[in-house]
Amino acid sequence: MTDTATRYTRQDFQTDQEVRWCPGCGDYTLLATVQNFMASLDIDKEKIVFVSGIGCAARFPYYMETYGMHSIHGRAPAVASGVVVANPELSVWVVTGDGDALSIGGNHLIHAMRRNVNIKVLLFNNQIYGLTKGQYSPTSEAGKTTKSSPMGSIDYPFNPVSLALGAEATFVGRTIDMDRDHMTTMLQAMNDHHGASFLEIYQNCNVFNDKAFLDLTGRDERDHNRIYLEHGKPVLFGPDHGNGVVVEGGNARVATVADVGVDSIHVHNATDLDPGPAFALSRLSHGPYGPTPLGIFRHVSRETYGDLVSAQLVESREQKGAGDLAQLIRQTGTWTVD
Amino acid sequence: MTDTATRYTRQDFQTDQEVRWCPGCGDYTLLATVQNFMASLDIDKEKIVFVSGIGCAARFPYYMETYGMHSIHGRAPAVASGVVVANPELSVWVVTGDGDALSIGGNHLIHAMRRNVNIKVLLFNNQIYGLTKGQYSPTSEAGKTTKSSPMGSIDYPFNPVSLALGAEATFVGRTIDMDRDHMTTMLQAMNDHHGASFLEIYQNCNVFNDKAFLDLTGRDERDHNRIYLEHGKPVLFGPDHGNGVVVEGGNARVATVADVGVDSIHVHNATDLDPGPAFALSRLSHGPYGPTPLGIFRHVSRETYGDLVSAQLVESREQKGAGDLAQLIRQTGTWTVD
Amino acid sequence: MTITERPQSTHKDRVVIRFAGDSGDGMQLAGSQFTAASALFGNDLATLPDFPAEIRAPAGTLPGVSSFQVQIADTDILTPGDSPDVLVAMNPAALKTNLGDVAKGGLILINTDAFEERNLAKAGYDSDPLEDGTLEGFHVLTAPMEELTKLAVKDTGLKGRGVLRSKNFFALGVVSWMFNRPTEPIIDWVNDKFAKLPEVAAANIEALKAGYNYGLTTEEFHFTFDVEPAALPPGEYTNITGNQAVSWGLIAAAKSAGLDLFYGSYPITPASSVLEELARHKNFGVRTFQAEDEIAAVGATLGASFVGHLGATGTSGPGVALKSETISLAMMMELPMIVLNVQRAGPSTGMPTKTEQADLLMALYGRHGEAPLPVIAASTPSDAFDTAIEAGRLAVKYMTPVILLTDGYIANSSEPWRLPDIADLPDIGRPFASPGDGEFLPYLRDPDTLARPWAIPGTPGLEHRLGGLEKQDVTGNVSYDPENHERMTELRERKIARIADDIPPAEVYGSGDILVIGWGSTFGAIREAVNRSTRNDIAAAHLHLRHLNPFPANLGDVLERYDTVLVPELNRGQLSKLLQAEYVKRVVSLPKIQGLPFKAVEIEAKLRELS
Amino acid sequence: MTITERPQSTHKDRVVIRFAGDSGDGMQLAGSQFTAASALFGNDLATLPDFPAEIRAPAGTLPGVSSFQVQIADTDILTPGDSPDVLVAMNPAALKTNLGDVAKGGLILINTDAFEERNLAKAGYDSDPLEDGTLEGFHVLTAPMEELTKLAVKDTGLKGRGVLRSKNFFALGVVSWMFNRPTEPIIDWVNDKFAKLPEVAAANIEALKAGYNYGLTTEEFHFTFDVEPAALPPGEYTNITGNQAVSWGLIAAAKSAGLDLFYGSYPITPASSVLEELARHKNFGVRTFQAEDEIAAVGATLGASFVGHLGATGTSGPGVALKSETISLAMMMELPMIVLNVQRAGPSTGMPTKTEQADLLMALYGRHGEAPLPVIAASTPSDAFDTAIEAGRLAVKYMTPVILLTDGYIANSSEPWRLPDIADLPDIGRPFASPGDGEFLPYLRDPDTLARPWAIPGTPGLEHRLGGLEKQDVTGNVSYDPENHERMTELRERKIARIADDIPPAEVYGSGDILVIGWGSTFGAIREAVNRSTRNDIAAAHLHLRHLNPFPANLGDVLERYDTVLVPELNRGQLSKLLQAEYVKRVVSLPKIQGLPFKAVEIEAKLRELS
Ligand SMILES: Cc1ncc(C[n+]2csc(CCOP(=O)(O)OP(=O)(O)O)c2C)c(N)n1
Ligand SMILES: Cc1ncc(C[n+]2csc(CCOP(=O)(O)OP(=O)(O)O)c2C)c(N)n1
Ligand code: SF4
Ligand code: SF4
Ligand SMILES: [Mg+2]
Ligand SMILES: [Mg+2]
Repeated sequence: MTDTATRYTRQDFQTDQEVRWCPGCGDYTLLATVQNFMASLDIDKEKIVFVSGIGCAARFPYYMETYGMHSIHGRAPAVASGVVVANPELSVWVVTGDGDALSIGGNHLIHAMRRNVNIKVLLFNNQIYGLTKGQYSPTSEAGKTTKSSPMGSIDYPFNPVSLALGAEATFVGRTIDMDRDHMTTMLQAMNDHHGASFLEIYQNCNVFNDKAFLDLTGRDERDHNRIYLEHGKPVLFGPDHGNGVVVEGGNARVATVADVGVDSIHVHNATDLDPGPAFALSRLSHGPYGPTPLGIFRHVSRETYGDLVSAQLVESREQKGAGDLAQLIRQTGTWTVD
Repeated sequence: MTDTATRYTRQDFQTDQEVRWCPGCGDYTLLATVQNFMASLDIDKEKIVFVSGIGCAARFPYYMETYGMHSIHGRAPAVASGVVVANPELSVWVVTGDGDALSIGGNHLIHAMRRNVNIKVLLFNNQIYGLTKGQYSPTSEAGKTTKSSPMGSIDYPFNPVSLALGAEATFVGRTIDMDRDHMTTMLQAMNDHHGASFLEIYQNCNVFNDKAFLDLTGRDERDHNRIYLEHGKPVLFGPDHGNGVVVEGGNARVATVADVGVDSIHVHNATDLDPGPAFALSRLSHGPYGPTPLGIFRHVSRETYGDLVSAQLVESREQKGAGDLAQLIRQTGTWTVD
Repeated sequence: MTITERPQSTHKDRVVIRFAGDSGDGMQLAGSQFTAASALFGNDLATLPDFPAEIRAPAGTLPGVSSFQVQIADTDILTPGDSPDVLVAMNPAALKTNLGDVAKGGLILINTDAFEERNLAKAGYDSDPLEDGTLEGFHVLTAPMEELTKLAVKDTGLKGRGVLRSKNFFALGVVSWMFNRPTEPIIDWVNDKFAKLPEVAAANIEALKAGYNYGLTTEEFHFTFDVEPAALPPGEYTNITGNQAVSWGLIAAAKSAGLDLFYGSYPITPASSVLEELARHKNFGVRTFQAEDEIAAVGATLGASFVGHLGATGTSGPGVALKSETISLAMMMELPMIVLNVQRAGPSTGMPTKTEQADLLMALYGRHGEAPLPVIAASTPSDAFDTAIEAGRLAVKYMTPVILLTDGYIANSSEPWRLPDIADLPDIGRPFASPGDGEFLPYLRDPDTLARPWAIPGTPGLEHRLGGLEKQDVTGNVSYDPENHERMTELRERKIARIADDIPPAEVYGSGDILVIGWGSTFGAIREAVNRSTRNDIAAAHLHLRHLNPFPANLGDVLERYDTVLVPELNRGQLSKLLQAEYVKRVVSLPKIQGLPFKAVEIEAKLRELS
Repeated sequence: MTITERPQSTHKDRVVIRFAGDSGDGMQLAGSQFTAASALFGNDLATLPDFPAEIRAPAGTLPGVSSFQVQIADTDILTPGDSPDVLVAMNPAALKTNLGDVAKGGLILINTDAFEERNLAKAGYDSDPLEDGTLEGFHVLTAPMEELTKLAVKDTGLKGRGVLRSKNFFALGVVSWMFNRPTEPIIDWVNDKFAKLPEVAAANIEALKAGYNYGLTTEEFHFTFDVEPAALPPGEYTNITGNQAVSWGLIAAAKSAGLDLFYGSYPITPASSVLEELARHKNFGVRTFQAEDEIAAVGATLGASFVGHLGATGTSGPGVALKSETISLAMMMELPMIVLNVQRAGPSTGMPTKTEQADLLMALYGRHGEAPLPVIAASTPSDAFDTAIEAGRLAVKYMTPVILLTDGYIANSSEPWRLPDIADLPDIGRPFASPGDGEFLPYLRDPDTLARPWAIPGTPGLEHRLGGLEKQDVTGNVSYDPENHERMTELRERKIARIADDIPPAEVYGSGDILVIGWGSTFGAIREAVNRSTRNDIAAAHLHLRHLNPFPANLGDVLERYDTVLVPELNRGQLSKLLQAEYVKRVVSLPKIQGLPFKAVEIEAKLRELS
C-alpha cells in the first residue's frame, strides 16, 4: 500500500510551526516517519486527528498538518475516546510519552484498551521524563540515577506490552525509532486495525537518557537482540536466525535453534484470541535489554466501543422512533389546567 | 497458625459502630472472615491499618477496631503507600470495590503493584457499583442491563487477575465470599507475603447484582467450576478431579484428565518468577463463568518499595552522617559580613 | 389510644404530608405516587425527599429512616412546607426522627405493628411513645398495617417476606382516602411497573385498596381533607424532578443548537440519575459515556465538543474538583461545554445524600490561573430545564465551558411544570466554521461576542491544533510573548464579562426596605418568606439570580437602592462574599449549613430581626 | 563598529547585568556563576532567570533565547532591576528579544561570531543590527567569542562541537574582568563540577581566562565598573534560590517539629527542583515519594501524615487542581499537611516556565464545600525558608493542611540570605496523643487552638477511624445530623479564623497617604517603588502580607487609615477581591499578567498617577 502514489506528500503533513525538539532527539525521526506514512495513505487529511497529552513527545500534534489537540498531561486517551465516539469517521491517533501514558495517564490507557475504543496509541518510550528535564519514569530501569533519584530509582518499571496485554488490548506492538521501515509496517497495521491499538516505540532522548536502547541499536548488539515477531512464522532471531524462542507451559525462553530443533520453536500467532502466548513473549525482556521482541504481539478483532455506541443509537431509533422532545417531556403523564 | 490461641478474639476487632450494609450482603461474611482472621494473628492490633476508598466495600474500616482511614474514591492504594512507606512496621490492608479499585483507582492500583509496596489489597468484586445504586462497573459482564446501561453495557470488562499480573504484582490471588476457609487461607498467605499483594474476592451484592457468582456458588454448579490452584500440584478440578488444565505454548485450556492423561496436566508453580504461566491460567475464565481458577496465581519475592526507601535512608546516613541543618544551609558556600 | 378529639373533615388550602419509614419500607415510592396522583388531580405541589446515606441501613435504626415530604395546595406554592401537618410513621425510628418537625396539632398515622420492643429499642425509645404521653398534642391515628396488609394480599399468591413489602401501599391507600385522591392512576402505574411480576402488582393493588377501605370503614378514620385543584396558569402540566428537568433541558439545548448531545459522566450521588435518564434517550442521538472517572468523563466530553457535539459532563462537588484541570483546558481552548454540578453537602465526602450550595466559590475560582467562566444556577426543579438550555446557549455562542449549578434538593424534589411549546424553544445554534479564502485563523474572534470560530474535524482546509499553552492572539499558535499573554487573558475575561449585556437585567419582586438576594434552590423558601413577611407588614423584596458570573449588568444599581440586603444561602456566605467583592457594599449573610433546604420561617424570622 | 564614546571606569552603587543567549549557550550557568562570585565578593544581589519553554528550542530562534539577569549592589537591594545596564548577547535572537529592556546608554557585549546571515534571519533581522543603527545610543562592545574560545581551548584536548560549549565561560571572563571579580571561585567550582571530565574543566577554565584577559588587554575594553561590597547586616550569608529555601525550610520545619519529613510529589515545572533537592537529603530522614501523578502524591503524603510524619506535597497550578479533592479530605480529617504551590503562568498549561500569582483564589476557594485552610506566601527567595517553617507550625499546631504559595520567580531567582542560627529555630512540635483513661475521642478539640489530637497508628488503645464523611463532634463517628454538620462546619471555620490571633499583626513600612498592599514575590518591586516614590515626594507606605488566610487581625484597622490602597499583583486582581469582600473597602488594583515580575518603575508610575 505504501508504494502506491497518493495525492499527499510529506510536506502536506508539515505545519508552519518550527519543530522544537532538541537536536538529535529521536522524536524527529518519528515525526518524519509518521508524516511519510500519512502521506502514503489515502485518508482525507481533514479526517485525521492527533491528540496528545503533555511532554516532549506530546508536542507532536503541533507539527502535523491535521486536526490536533495538545491536551493535558495523561488525558489524551480519554479525550481521544470522546473524539472517536462522537465521530467514528475520524482516524484518531494518540501520541504520548512514557510518563504521560503510563504514569499519570495509566488508567485512561488501560480503560481505552479494554473498551476497545478505536484509537491508535503511539507511546514514545524514552524511559525518562524529558520535558521536565530528566526525572525517572515508570519505564526507567531500576537503580537509574536521575535528578529525582540521586541514589538510584527504586521503582520497578512497567513492561508496557505486558500491561497492555493484561488490559486486553486488541492490538499490541513494539518498534524502535531507528527502524523506520519496521515502524511504518506497524503504523500500517494499526491503521488497518479496527479497535484500540497500542504501539510502544523505543525513542532515544539524547539529552537526558542517551543510548538507553543501545542493545537494540548498537551496531554490534542489534542483530543479536532484535527479535522480529512475524505472524505465522517461527520466532527466530540473531545472526543467521540461529536463535529462537520456545514457549513451554506459559514460559517463553530463548534457545539456540541448533540445540532444540526448529520444530520446537514457537510459531507466532498474533491473532490468537487468547492473549496468553503473546504475554509469554512479552516476558522475554524487561526493557530493551538483551533479546527483545519487536513487532505485533497481538492483533485480534473485537467489537469496538464506538461501533457498539452507534449500534445502540440505531437500535434505539428503530425501537422508539427518532427522539420527539414534545413526547419526551410528557412521558411521565400530564394534566391540563384550563 | 490459625489454630493457635492468640490474645485476641473476633470481638476485639469489632467497633461500636453499627454495620450498615444491606441485609444479606456478602460484605458481612467478608467482615466476619477478616475479623476472625485478624484475631488469629499475633499482630498487635494497633499496628494494623485498614485503608479504603469509597463504596459499600469501602465502609469496611469503620467496622474494624484497628487504625483506619475511609479515604476518597479510588485513592486508597496511594494513601496506603504513604502509610507503609512512612512506617514500615505497620500491617496495611486496603479494602476496595471493583469501581474503587479498577475504575477510578486503576492507576494507583497498578502502580502500587509494580512498585511492590507492602500493602495487602482486598478487592471486593461484586461486578457493580453498589453504593451509587447499581451502575455497571469495569468488571460487569458485557451486555449487562443496569441503570446506566438500559440497552446493555458496551464496556468489555477487565479480568482483574490478568491486569494485576500485567502490572507484575508479586502476589495475586482470587477467592469467593462464600468460601470462608479458602479466604482465610488467602489472607494468611497475604499476611505472610512481604510486598504488594492483590486478592480478588467475588462478593455477592444481593440488591443490585444478586447471584452474579452462581456458577461458583450454586449447589449444582460450584463443584464443576471451582478450580482450586495449589502450588506444586497439578491443576485438577471437578467431581473426582476428573478435569484438569493443560497449558501449551502459552494457551491454557480445560481438559478431561481421562483424555489427556494426568501427566499432561499443568503443575502449578506460584513462585515462578515468570508471570507467563500464571497469566495463562488467568485466561481460563473471564469473569466468574464456567471453570474459574481460585487460589494463589502468583507468589514471588521482589524487593519492596518500602525496604528500598529504608535502605537508602540508612545508606545516606552512612555516607553523609545524620543530617546537620547548620551544614546543609552552608552547602553552596557562604561569606561573612562583619 | 391517645386520641382525645376527632377532627372533622376539613377544607384546606394547603397540607404538608410526610411519609417516613425504614429505607426498606418504600416511602419514596409511596410519596412519589401520592405526589403523582395529586398532580394529576390538579394541586400545586412541591416535594422534599430525604434519603439515608446507606443503600439500606439496618432495618429499624435511626440512620435507616427514609422520608418523603410533599406539600399539596389549591394555590401557587413554592416550597414543600416548613412542617408536616400529616406524618406517616411506619416504625418507631421514623417517629423519633420526624416528630420534632410535625406542626402542633398535626396528625400522625402510625403502623402499630412496628411498635414492638426491638424496634423501640433500636430507635432509642425507653418506653412506648404511643403510651407514654410523647404524642400529647397531636392527633394520632393507628393501624396494624402489617397485619392488615397480610390479610389483604393473602389471595394474590405472593408468599414470604415479599408480602410485607406492600405495606407502603396500605399506607398510601389510607392517605389517598384521607385526601380524597382517586386510586386509579396509582393502580395503572402499578400494573405498568410490575407488568412482569403480576403477583407483586396484585399484592400492591390489594394493599392499596385495603388501606383506602380501612380509612373509609374504620370509625377512627372518619374524616377527610379536601385540597382543591390549584388555579395554576392554564396549560398542560407534568410533575418533574430537577434531574429529569436538567436531562431533558440538555436534550432540548442540543436540539435547539442543532447538535448531538454527548454526556460524559461518572456516577456520583446526587448526579447519577442524569446519566441514567440520558442513557434512556439514545433515540435523540444522545451519546452517554460512563467513564472510568470524572477526569476521563470531562476529557471525553471535551473531545466530543472538539468534533462538534454539545458536550456536557455532570457530577457533584468531589467530581468537579477532579475535573477542574480539564475545565481549565477547555476554557483555554475556548470550546463549548456544559459542566453540571449537582451540589451536595461537603467538604470532602461530606453528606452525599444531603443538599448544600457550598460550591459557588469553587465554580468561580476553583481553577488555577485566571480562568473566568459563566456560572449559572437553577432555582427550582422545573427551572433546571430552562437553565440547561441557557447553559447551552452561552456555551455555544461564547465558545466557553459553562458551569451549571443545581443541588441535591432540586435534583430529587419535584414540582408541577407547565410544559413549554417545543416549537418556541430558542434557536441557540451557531454555524461551524467553513473554509474561507485565506488562511484559517482559529482565534480570530467575532467582534460582538469575542467568540472564536468552531472548526470541526472533518472540515477540509480548517485543520488546526488546539492546546493548553498560551496562544497567540488571532492565530492560536503557541506564544510566550508577555504582552500577548496579558492581551489574551483580558480577552478571555472580557468575553465572559460581556455576557452581562446578553442576559436579562435582574428583576426585583415586591417592594420594601429590605432586599433579599438568593440564588439556586433557595428560591421557594425566600419567595415564601418574602410573601409572608410582607403580609405581616414587614415589606421585603426578592431578587433571585440565575447568572452568578457575570452578574446581570444592573445588579449594582439595584443594590444601591436598598439599605439592607439579606443573602440567605445554604453555605457560609459565598454569594455574600461575591457581592461585597464586586459592589463594595455590605450585605447581611444568612447562612444555613445543615444539609437541608431553608424553611421559609427561618428567613422570615431573619427579616423580622432586620426590620 | 558603532562605538562613539569610550566610557571611563566607574564606581557604581548598583548594576544590572543580563546574560542572554541560546538555550544551548549556557547562560543560566554563566549568570549563576557570576552571581555566586559577586555574592562571595559581598555584594547584595537579586536574580531573575528566564527560561524558554522548550527543553532545547532550535538554536538561534527567538523562542530559544534563555537569559539570566542579576543586579549587584553595594547597598541593600530588592529586585533584579528594571532594565539591564549591561547586556551580554550571544547571538542575534538574544539581542532582538532583550534589547528593548536595556537602559538607555547601556552597554552591550556582543558575540560577533554569531551575527552571520542565518542567525540574523532566524532572529528576524533583515539587516545586521551591528551596522544598521539599531544600536545607536548604546555602548557596544564586541568580541568574536567563538573564534577566541576555540583558540583558547585548543591545547586542552577537547575536540569537536564540545569546544564551542565553553564560550559562555569566555563571556563570563569578560564580565568578571569588567566588574573586577576574582575568577578563583569560578575555577574552583568548575574543577569540582567537572571532576570526572577533566578536559571539559580545562576548556572552561581556559575560556574564562581568555575572556578575562581579552578584557584586560584589548583596547576597546579598557574600563571597569566597581561595585563595592554591600553593608549588609553582619552575619554569615549564602546565596539562595526560592526552591532551595523552601526545601531546606521543610527540612527545618520537620526538625523543629521533631518529625520526619515525607515529601510526595510528581515532577512539574517550576516545582520539580524541590523534589530533586529533597531527594538529596535522605540523611535527614527525608522520604521523597515520586508518585504516578499529583493525586497519588498528595494521597501518599496524607497517608504519611496519618502515621505521624510531617507530610508535604509540592506542585504547581495544574497539580493543585488535581490535588484539591484530597486536600479537602485532609481538611475534613484534620491532619497536618503542607501543600506547596510554586505558581506558574496559567490558565491550563499556560506558560509553564513563566511566573504568575494567579492561584490565590484557588488556594482559598478551589475546593468543594466549605473547606477553609490557612494560606501563606513567601515574599522573597530566602523568605521561603521561614515561610515553610511557618507552614509547618500552623499545620501541626492546628491540625490542618496549609497552602504555601511561592512562584516561578521566587523559585528560580536568588538573593543573599543571612543564615539563621539553627539553635534559634522555633519549637513547633506538638506531642502525639497518648492513651488516657477513658475512651479515645479523636475529635475532642484543644480549647485554645480547636485542634484535635493526633493519634498515630502504632499507639495502643488509640485505634480510630478517620474519613471524609461528616463527623460527629467530639467522637468523630460518621454523622448526618443537621445541627452537627452546622456545628462542625463552624468549628472548622473558627479553627482557621483563630489563627489570626496567633500571627504577627500586619506591619506598615513607611508612611504616606497611599498604602500599597502586596503579597508574595512582588515584595521587592513594591518596596523599591515605595522607596523611590517617597524619595520623589510621593510618600507611600507598604504592607506585605505573608498570611492570606486568615488575614492578620489588625488588617481591617490598618486599611481604614488610608484613603487610597493600591494592590499590585501578578494576576487580574485576586487579593483586591479578597480585601473588598472582607473589609468592604474599595481598593485600586494594579494587575500585571505577562509571565514576568513587576518592575519597580511600573508600580512607581501607578503611585504617581494616584497621588
Ligand atoms: C498535571 C501535570 N503534572 C505534571 C506536569 C509536568 N509534566 C509535563 S510532561 C511530564 C512528563 C514527561 O514525560 P513523558 O511523558 O515520558 O514525555 P517526554 O517528555 O519524555 O517525551 C511532566 C511530569 C504537567 N504538565 N501537568
Ligand atoms: C470522586 C468521586 N466520584 C464518584 C463517587 C461516587 N461513588 C461512590 S462509590 C462508587 C462506586 C462504588 O462501586 P464499587 O467500588 O464497586 O463499590 P461497591 O459499592 O460496589 O462495594 C462511586 C461511583 C465518589 N464518591 N467520589
Ligand atoms: S529532552 Fe529528550 S525527549 Fe525531549 S526533546 Fe530533548 S532529546 Fe527529545
Ligand atoms: S448495595 Fe450491594 S454491595 Fe452495597 S451493601 Fe447493599 S448488597 Fe452490599
Ligand atoms: Mg518520556
Ligand atoms: Mg462494586
